[in-house]
Amino acid sequence: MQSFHILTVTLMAPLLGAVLIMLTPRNNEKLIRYIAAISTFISLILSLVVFFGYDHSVKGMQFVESVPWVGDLGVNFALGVDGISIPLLLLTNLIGFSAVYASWHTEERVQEFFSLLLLLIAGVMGTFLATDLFIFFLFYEVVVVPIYILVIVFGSSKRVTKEYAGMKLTIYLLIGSAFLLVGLIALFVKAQAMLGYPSMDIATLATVQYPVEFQVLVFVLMALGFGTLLSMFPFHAWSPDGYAGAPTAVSMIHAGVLKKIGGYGLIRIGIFILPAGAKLVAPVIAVLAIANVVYAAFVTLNQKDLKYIVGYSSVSHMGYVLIGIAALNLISLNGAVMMMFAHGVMSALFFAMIGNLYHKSHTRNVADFGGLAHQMPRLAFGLMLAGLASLGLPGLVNFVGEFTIFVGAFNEYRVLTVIAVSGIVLTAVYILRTLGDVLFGPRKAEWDHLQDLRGVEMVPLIVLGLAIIIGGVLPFTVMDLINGGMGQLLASTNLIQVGGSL
Amino acid sequence: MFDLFSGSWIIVALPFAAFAAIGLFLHRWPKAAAYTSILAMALSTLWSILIAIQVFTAAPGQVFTAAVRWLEMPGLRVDMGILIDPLSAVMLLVVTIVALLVQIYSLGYMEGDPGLSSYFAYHSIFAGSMLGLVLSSNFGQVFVFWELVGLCSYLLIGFWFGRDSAKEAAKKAFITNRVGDFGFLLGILALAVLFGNLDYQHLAMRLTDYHNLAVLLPIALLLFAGPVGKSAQFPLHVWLPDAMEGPTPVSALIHAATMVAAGVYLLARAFFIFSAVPQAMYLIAVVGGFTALFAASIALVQIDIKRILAYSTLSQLGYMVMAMGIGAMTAGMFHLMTHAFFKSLLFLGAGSVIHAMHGEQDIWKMGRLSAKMPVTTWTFVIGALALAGIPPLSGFWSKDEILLGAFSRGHLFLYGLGSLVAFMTAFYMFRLIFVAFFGSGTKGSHAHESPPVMTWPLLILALLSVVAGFVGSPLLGNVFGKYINAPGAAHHEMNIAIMVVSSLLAAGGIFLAWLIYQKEVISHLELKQRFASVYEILYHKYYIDELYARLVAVFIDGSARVLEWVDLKIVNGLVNGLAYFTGWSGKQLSYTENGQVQTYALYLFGGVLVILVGAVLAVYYTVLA
Amino acid sequence: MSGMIINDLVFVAVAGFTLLSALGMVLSRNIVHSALALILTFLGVAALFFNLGAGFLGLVQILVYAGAISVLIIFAIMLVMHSEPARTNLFNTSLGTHLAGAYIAALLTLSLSLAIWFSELPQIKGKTVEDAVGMLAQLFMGNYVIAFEAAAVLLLVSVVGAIILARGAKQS
Amino acid sequence: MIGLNHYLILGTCLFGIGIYGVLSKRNAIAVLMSVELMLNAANINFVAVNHFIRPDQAIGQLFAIFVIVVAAAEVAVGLALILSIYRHASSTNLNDFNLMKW
Repeated sequence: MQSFHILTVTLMAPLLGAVLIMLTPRNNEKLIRYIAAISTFISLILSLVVFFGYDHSVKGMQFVESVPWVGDLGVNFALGVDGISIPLLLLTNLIGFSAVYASWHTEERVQEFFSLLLLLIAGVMGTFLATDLFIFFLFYEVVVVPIYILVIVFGSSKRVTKEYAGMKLTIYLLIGSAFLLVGLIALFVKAQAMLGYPSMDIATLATVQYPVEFQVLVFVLMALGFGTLLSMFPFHAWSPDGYAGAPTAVSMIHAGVLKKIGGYGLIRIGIFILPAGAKLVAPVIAVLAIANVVYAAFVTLNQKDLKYIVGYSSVSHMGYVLIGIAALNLISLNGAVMMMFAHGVMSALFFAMIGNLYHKSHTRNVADFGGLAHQMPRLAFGLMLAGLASLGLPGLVNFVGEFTIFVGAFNEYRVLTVIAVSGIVLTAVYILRTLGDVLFGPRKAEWDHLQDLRGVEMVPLIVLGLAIIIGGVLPFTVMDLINGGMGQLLASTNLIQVGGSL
Repeated sequence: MFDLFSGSWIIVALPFAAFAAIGLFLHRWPKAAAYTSILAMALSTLWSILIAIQVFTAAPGQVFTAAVRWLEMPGLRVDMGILIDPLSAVMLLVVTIVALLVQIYSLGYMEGDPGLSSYFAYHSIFAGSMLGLVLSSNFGQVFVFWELVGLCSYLLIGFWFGRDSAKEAAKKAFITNRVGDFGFLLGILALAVLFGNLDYQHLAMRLTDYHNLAVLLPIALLLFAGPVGKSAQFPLHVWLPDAMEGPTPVSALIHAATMVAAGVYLLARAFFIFSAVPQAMYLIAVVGGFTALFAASIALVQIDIKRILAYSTLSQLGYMVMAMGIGAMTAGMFHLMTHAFFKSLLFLGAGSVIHAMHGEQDIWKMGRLSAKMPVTTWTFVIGALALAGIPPLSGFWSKDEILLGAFSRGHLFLYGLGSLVAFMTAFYMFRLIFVAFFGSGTKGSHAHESPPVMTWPLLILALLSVVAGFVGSPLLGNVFGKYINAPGAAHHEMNIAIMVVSSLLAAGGIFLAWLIYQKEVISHLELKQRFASVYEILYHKYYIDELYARLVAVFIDGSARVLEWVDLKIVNGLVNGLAYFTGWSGKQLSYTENGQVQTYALYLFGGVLVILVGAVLAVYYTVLA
Repeated sequence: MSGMIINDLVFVAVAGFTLLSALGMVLSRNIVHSALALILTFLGVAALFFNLGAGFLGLVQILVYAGAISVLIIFAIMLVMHSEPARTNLFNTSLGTHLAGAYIAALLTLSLSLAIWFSELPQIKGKTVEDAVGMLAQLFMGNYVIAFEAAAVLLLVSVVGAIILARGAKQS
Repeated sequence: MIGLNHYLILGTCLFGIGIYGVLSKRNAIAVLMSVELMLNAANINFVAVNHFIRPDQAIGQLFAIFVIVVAAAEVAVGLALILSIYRHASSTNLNDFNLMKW
């Protein structure tokens, strides 16, 4: 037990920031922004410390903290990180920090906006840090409230009203968590009966040998819950509407990290605790994943609104994560986690750029734009970077995830993987069409008044762009971490690691 | 001396460093950006030459490898490595020399362009990626750089992004390549799953005792999809002619000499896989041969100088692929090298013409350029002679090697096809020359010779086009073939008859072009009228672009529309319907709250009754049981 | 033995009388008749209390219910009656509510009665208290003093509340 | 032999008649009267149970007295309410009052 509780401080910094912002006079908007920026910066630095301070030679949970909380239920306020959660922790803070800057020019209700945003960030972070099922679920629920308020108050109405979008988003989140709650309670009760004492510790729950039928049942519940969060077909309908309605920062965090709680949960809770259930349910998930990839990619082709394009494309990309999870081997799961990280930074950058453009031009319709690279070269660079990452260009971080997933998944599902790989062509089609129509072509005089990114607007581009490039050029920085964590996790389950022969 | 080799990663790193420097610091100073890029390229070139000298003075068969871990986990390992053998050394030379010359040439050609610093930045990243591709030691790495050169191609085709045509062409190039890469990636995945390792040498070793053709055939075909896209083979050839929207030096470097040849290089690199599967080899040869003929026939009637050269490139790439397919790997690589020199010469010459004509690309509007632009004209003629295969220029030797390979391996059909293409090549090249440089067009009289920074690269390339063939000349013992040789690719004795036949065919083509376009003994207008339908089909490139556009509109965009409808009406419709039903049923139930206290009391006592009956029954049954 | 039979007969008579009065109260279409029937019911219940040996309670019942409360109700009826007396106490307008009420009341009564009838109820016969009033007084001032005081407060509050309500909002 | 059962059934019947009145009468005063009937039914049960099960104590009677007290208070307030409503709407017909409708 080290004297400095680094994870708690990382988690509490945004919460403290939120409280401080609420105590600040509401007309002092400058101070409010600074508090938000500083508190997320502290979290970012600390998570970088965790990222680099994690000892690769010793596997498993590190920086562990645990305080008894609800004794009767065996709940501890337990935090810890391993190779799987560190990239996602880092991702959260990269995006959280960028999101503050992406919404720097928010004009109305600044105080409420930033305090809710910080609460949201803390909530998401908590789910990745928790090693206790109860705490995990608690933070997951903490997320719902700020999301709803942020969307319906600060959102924008285009194809659907922001109220509709916020409602849809929240109800889907809650429906997902309802399935999850049933699963978690069943798990807890069963484990208590088999262990003889109550425990909510994920690792302890994983030591129990549950009957297979029970595993299947609970895993299906979790797949429904987490799958909804991960926008698994056909539970994806919230995603495009939600992102389109949400303000920039919320879209960034939601697409960037919140969605990833689904994948993280499926791995950390689903596969870790219920390996036999996972094995039996996985083929169904794999089929749905393919539907995600191909179906959503096709739908994206026909979208006119930039946010819908990114919204549907993120549904499509989540298909890769899902098939990575469904393949259930070390390689594919490594790829799935990498892909979650990659998609997080990529979509956050995308949304930051689109939000900036929307803020200045008041439109997101692709047909309205054209030749923006003339007026806004930096923004064009940002959009290109995000777009190229999205279509899986090697040298950018998404490629690493996709490639690894494909290799892993090809081991298990031949035909499905072939179909999934065809997604890279469709992605190229819609991304290049969009980028071409927005950025290239003849200069349009009507957009001459638009100013390029400058000052704080550059922060999301720099932070997220660096993450995309570094992750893509030096993938082992992240992948070694994930591989270590995943190996440890799979070693305790009975999933046979597949590889080697066709 | 091996330090030279272990430091060879610098060859790749230098252009990347130049890119980073331009992107981060120098983009405001275009001149500085340009010189930085050229300097980096020059150093890489120098290093490459030193390495090539080392490789070709050593005994054949020596290989240098090095690798650093890039992506590693149990069951999958992708390294960033370096593999230097004669094959990659040749490619190193070709890529660095052509890239350096094109960059120098661009100083003149692109002078005053507002995007000059990005132009050189893209060139640097292209050079880096291409060299990385050349030096790759495994399929994973090759795929990474393969895509990166595709990106550079995209960026440079769309360099003048203000033009809608450039935007469309860039997009088309990337997407068409992606279709090929789809297959290529699947092939790599299959190899990764099959062998758990993507290293060339490792795979070559494993394949010596792996003979399951049922598995290898699909893998070989999938891998071949990559070269089909990148080297623009039929049916994925459509992007290359459109890629001429980019600046002409770009066309010379990327779309003639280096990147499009990467597909052929990959075929050579992975020759150990392909050669293990005869059926795949045959398909490759047929695809290559067909593309050669098909593209040459289109080139016969095009009027845009760059498009003629582009179809010529397609045709020559088809030649190389055919060479690979018939097993004449050495000949294919040899042709790749010579083609790189004379085709980039031709493109740069065309660029010089376009530069002088202020953007005019229609050959019928040129004419009489020979008087105003002597250097350009004569270097262009040298390039064309080399391409046509007139001895003793480089193209002759390499083309002859291919034809010899086809003939001596019994592929007589392909041999005939190749000879026909040789004839057509000579014809359309000299059609171009006679019309554009010696014709009666008027605009050409206002042209002027390009500055020395542009003509010097032309001269150097012309020299290379003349002499480069001798390294593979059977008269001089075919040094090239001694070093670059695949196991199982036997060497063939030279065959004077074939040489004579191909020379005569080339000369015949030139003569025919001279008759029609210079002497006008046969009226080309009359020909055009007599074979109007053929002319139309050729002029419209067999309507393949139109066909593809229609297919994409019907199948891709059509399914997109259908699926969007499904998403909005069915998936979303179900969700919204459920929400509506919830609201509706709530509304209906709310009518039970009619404000009458007695009604509420009724519900209350009704509830009591139910509970009571339930309790009584429960007690009754439990007591009874 | 004959005392017992007499006791039973008395019970049957009193019970029948009470139930009939109650039914009359509910079924009558004239509210004044209903009120009178209600007083008869109260008296019947008081008689039952006597029969059960709770004389003091019977007296309280007569005084409070048959006396005070009935008077109150009759006063209220007089204050609000403005139409023909014979139509002052009709059933609900909607037949559905009426029948549903009758149905539920009947079912409830039936099922409860059946349940009671077939139940084995404990019969701990002991010595009946001699001085019930004294005992009640003891309890009121002893263990239940707080409830007693609360009841007193309740009565006070209800009286005050009733006055305020009855005075109406206009005067205040 | 009359026992506890009979008294309880009598109480139940009285209670049922009260429910019937509460649920189906239109006049608010009649409803109030029916409520009194139900309270009386409860009192019968209290006293009967006291008599048959713990005759040596008077707790059932005690409770009955409390019920009577509460009933008295309730009648007072209830009638005052009815008067107030009557003054407001000139009606004691419960069908006229559905202000709290959906």
